[in-house]
Amino acid sequence: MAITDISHRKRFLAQGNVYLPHIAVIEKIIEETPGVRALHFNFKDEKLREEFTFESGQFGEFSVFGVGEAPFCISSSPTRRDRLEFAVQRAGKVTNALHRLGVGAEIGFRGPYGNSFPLDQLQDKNLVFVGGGIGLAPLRSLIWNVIDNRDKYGNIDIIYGARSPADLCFGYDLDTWDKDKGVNMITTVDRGDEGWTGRVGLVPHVLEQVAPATDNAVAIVCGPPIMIRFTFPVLAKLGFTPEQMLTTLEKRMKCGIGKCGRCNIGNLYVCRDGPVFTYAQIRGFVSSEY
Amino acid sequence: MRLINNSKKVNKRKIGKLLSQWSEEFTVFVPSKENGVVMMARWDGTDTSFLDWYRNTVLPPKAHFLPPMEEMFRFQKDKGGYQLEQPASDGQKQLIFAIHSCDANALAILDMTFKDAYEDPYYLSRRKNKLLVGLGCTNPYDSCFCTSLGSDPFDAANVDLMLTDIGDEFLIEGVTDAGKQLVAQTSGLEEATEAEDARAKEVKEASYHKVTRRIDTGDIGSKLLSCFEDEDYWEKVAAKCISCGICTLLCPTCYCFDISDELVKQQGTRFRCWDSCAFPIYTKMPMENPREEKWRRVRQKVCHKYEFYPMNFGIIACTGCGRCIRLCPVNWDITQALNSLPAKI
Amino acid sequence: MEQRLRDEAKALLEQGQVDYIVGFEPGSLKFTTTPLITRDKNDVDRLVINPFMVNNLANFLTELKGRVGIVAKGCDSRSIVSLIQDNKVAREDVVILGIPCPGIIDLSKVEGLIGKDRDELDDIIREGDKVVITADGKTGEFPITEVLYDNCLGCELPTPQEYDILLGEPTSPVTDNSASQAKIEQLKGMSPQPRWEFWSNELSRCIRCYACRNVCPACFCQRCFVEETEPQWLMPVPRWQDNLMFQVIRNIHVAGRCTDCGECERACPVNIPLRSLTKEMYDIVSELFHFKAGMDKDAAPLMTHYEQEEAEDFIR
Amino acid sequence: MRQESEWKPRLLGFLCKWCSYAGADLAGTSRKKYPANIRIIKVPCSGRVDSLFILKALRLGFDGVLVSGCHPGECHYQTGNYRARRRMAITKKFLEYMGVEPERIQASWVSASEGGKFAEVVTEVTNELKEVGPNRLFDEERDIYGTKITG
Repeated sequence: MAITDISHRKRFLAQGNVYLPHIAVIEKIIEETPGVRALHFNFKDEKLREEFTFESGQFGEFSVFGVGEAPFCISSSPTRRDRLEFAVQRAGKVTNALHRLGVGAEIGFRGPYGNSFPLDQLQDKNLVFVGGGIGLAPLRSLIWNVIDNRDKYGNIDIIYGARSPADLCFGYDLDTWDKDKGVNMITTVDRGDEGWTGRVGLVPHVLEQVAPATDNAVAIVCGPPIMIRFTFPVLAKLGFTPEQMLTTLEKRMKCGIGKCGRCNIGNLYVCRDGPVFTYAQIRGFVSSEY
Repeated sequence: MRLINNSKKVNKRKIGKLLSQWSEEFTVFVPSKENGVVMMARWDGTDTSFLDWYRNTVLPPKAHFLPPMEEMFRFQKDKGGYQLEQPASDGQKQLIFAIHSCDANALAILDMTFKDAYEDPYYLSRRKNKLLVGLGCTNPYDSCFCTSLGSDPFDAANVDLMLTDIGDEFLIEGVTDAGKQLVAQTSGLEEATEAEDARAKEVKEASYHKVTRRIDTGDIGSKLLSCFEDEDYWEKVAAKCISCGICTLLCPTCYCFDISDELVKQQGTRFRCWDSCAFPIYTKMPMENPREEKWRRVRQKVCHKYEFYPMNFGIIACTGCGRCIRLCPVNWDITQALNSLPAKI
Repeated sequence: MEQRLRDEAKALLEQGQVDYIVGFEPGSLKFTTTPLITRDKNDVDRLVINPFMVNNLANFLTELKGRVGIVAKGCDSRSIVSLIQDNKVAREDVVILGIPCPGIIDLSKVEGLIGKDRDELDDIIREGDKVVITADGKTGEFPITEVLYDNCLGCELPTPQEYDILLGEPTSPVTDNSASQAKIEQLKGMSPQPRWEFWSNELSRCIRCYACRNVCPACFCQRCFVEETEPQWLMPVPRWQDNLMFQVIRNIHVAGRCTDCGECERACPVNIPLRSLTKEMYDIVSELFHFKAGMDKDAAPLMTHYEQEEAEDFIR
Repeated sequence: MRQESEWKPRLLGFLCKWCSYAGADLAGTSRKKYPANIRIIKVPCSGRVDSLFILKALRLGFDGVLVSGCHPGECHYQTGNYRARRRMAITKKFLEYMGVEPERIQASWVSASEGGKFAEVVTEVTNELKEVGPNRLFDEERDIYGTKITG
């Protein structure tokens, strides 16, 4: 059987029913950009609050009761368990409802689902993070994870872009990373404004200019589909092999556990076998299915 | 073909009695017509006229395990926040009478998905309490092609007992332990004679040859892989598809579902219902849709059944029941699509 | 007629007058046809004309890019005209290969008549006003009105009014209006409550496959209201209440576009008598506004137009 | 048991903001008496009212729906009310055919100065709805796949 065995991931099932969400409470809301907000949440159940664990790259199915469920990755790092965070871009029914919620509101959470970034394989490697827009959310979990274990990893390059300065998410993190001597932080926008003194240019172009070394390196890409599609060829041109390119994908998902059918790329289900893939795994389908 | 010997028999006129007997232990479902639509429905306790007209159902028996819609749980908000309430599982024993091999095999295929890693409690609890009484198919439709999928009209691999129509009598053979046990505790069955066993063999042989539609499944997966990117081919194949959900919703092996919430007067329900990869919104995301074009959706349907499912579970997710062909409003025919795959090196 | 159709279709493709030919070819099952949509002149030899060509091919016009040569029965041609009225199709982009239609055979009626399924029949041959059906070596002869679709029995325009090439002589319809209207009249004879019961019961079988919508040339919305999520008008789950809302609104939305081609009812896998809805709407529109869909390509679409004085007695 | 006379129908009104909505306002400010059981949604024109709104209102349990716009010839957008008229006509007839009591679907022309007429319309409609009784159209459970199939 080609698909990954994920039976060991069966943790934290509510009453044995995988579709039953845990109740969680919104503890803090940060308006990141006009369309994106970060929500800090934690479980109502004391025991779960203590025991809950996850890995960078995993996601959950978040419910707004009466509206529906949607998948979002956990954007905080497992190394900082004082809080759980996820980020939501206003786009459809559930995301709009999440944007209407206030602190104290109850939501549902199922998860964590999916695989995670392969930390063991990233050890001692030089890491090149390439992110766009809200695509920084899953990378952010890994970036903090790596920074909190800084001596285990090589150089860290972060290339992050958004449409405009106002669309840059996690500005507070960008500042911190920028000041961190162990991190090479490059921020870019598609279009600048009066106050913008940084780089202007699309993420793939900037990546090409920055041209990070490929030796002992792994590139981790996340952003809107169109950015991902244009980033892979640039990485290839720079000399990254398909095995050296990681991405985390977003699809329409309903169940989150490989049953409802809609998130497949070839025989792989993004919810079940992903969301983290190497380019080698999906390249056969990437041009036509993603 | 799996043949079982030492069978019992029952006269067709006594089927009513047999079903009544079984009704004491089980809720019995038999082929019935709801305004002309054939489906397995609760037996009314008397009518056995389906023996005269039954060929196969329109609504596949998967509907008994993965219903067109079901309540997953209810939720209500009170002072303490949201309270969730799961539907009580009925635990009642049920028996589906006269299921054909294609549909029983389809359940075994569905099992793989619903048992995989995370178990699906709704499907599996329904699966546990149902006994499948197979009826060998002696009159397959011209759209049937089960023999191309390693099966045949009398395949007993996934039923609990198997019935064979030998004219005035049905031969009854227990297949699983539960099936054998039921045969043993059923009164009024007679021993079948050797001649009748021989007759059954003839019926099976004849039925096998009545299935004439064929596909070559030999290296179908690699063929599909090699022409996955052949846009011209898929566009041509998909041209007449109207993107309705008939072939998928009524497919006994299709399991895709949608989950949605409803809130009426503070009482909330989370539903799940059948969904189809033929619908554009099935994969639609706010910014883009990976399967906006019709040919991509048709390709997904074909490849999922014949390429991806075998990659994941080692079995083709199609049992050749032919529903997708005979119910299609435009006669889109999966066997034609598979048989006309361009040869690639 | 068939040969002439093939010749004309081939010529249209060869001369580059059209990019596509849309017609019927033999289906993969007995007594069926299937749409043939092709750019290849070698395919047109498969085109057929027979009493089993059920589909309303106008449905494909809104998705094909380029000029299309399309085979059209009377009702199909009206659907094409309706699409022209709605600016969904430009008249100069279609070449209508009109077929004077003698009526299409409803296989479910044949099955009912013979007591056998379609694939168990040996032959169905139409001979003028009769149909000769062979099964198990036995032959039976029946009046054609017993096997034609209900909508064919009420056909007002068997020969296309709008065409570029007419294949054969104009034909007059074989009609049996009372048979065509029988189900509807029966419903109208009931009082409101049993009628509502009837429809809620029928629509409880709906599985929401949307075949009725997707075979319908008049249903051309880019995004159907059932797919709207903000607000969500109805649930995607096949509950009768939501099914009924879907069907009622679909009918209201295609009012003045529906040509009573009967495809929705034929396509329905769970036998919901949808034509008893669409035809009633057709009659309501005809009675209130003297409007029949797809009769005049220069006429304004029903719902974009009005007369100063019309149906107002219900307004306070 | 509740007395039939105690039951008050729930009416949903879609009122054009240029005329009927102002008319309703006027009815209020001039203290015209009319039943308080109407809930009002202001629409930019009676032509905005899709049949979907009407059906959705019935689905949500309203006993009747009233669409009210400007008198013919007085539409702020010239033709909106004429289009509404066509749509209301077929909606009403078609729903009647389905088995919905015609009293549940109501339309009126009420101008901004016709506060009195608005009060009259609501009173009449309410009385008719009282005759027809509560909307039970969507109440019944009829899920064949749930009961007949899964038991």
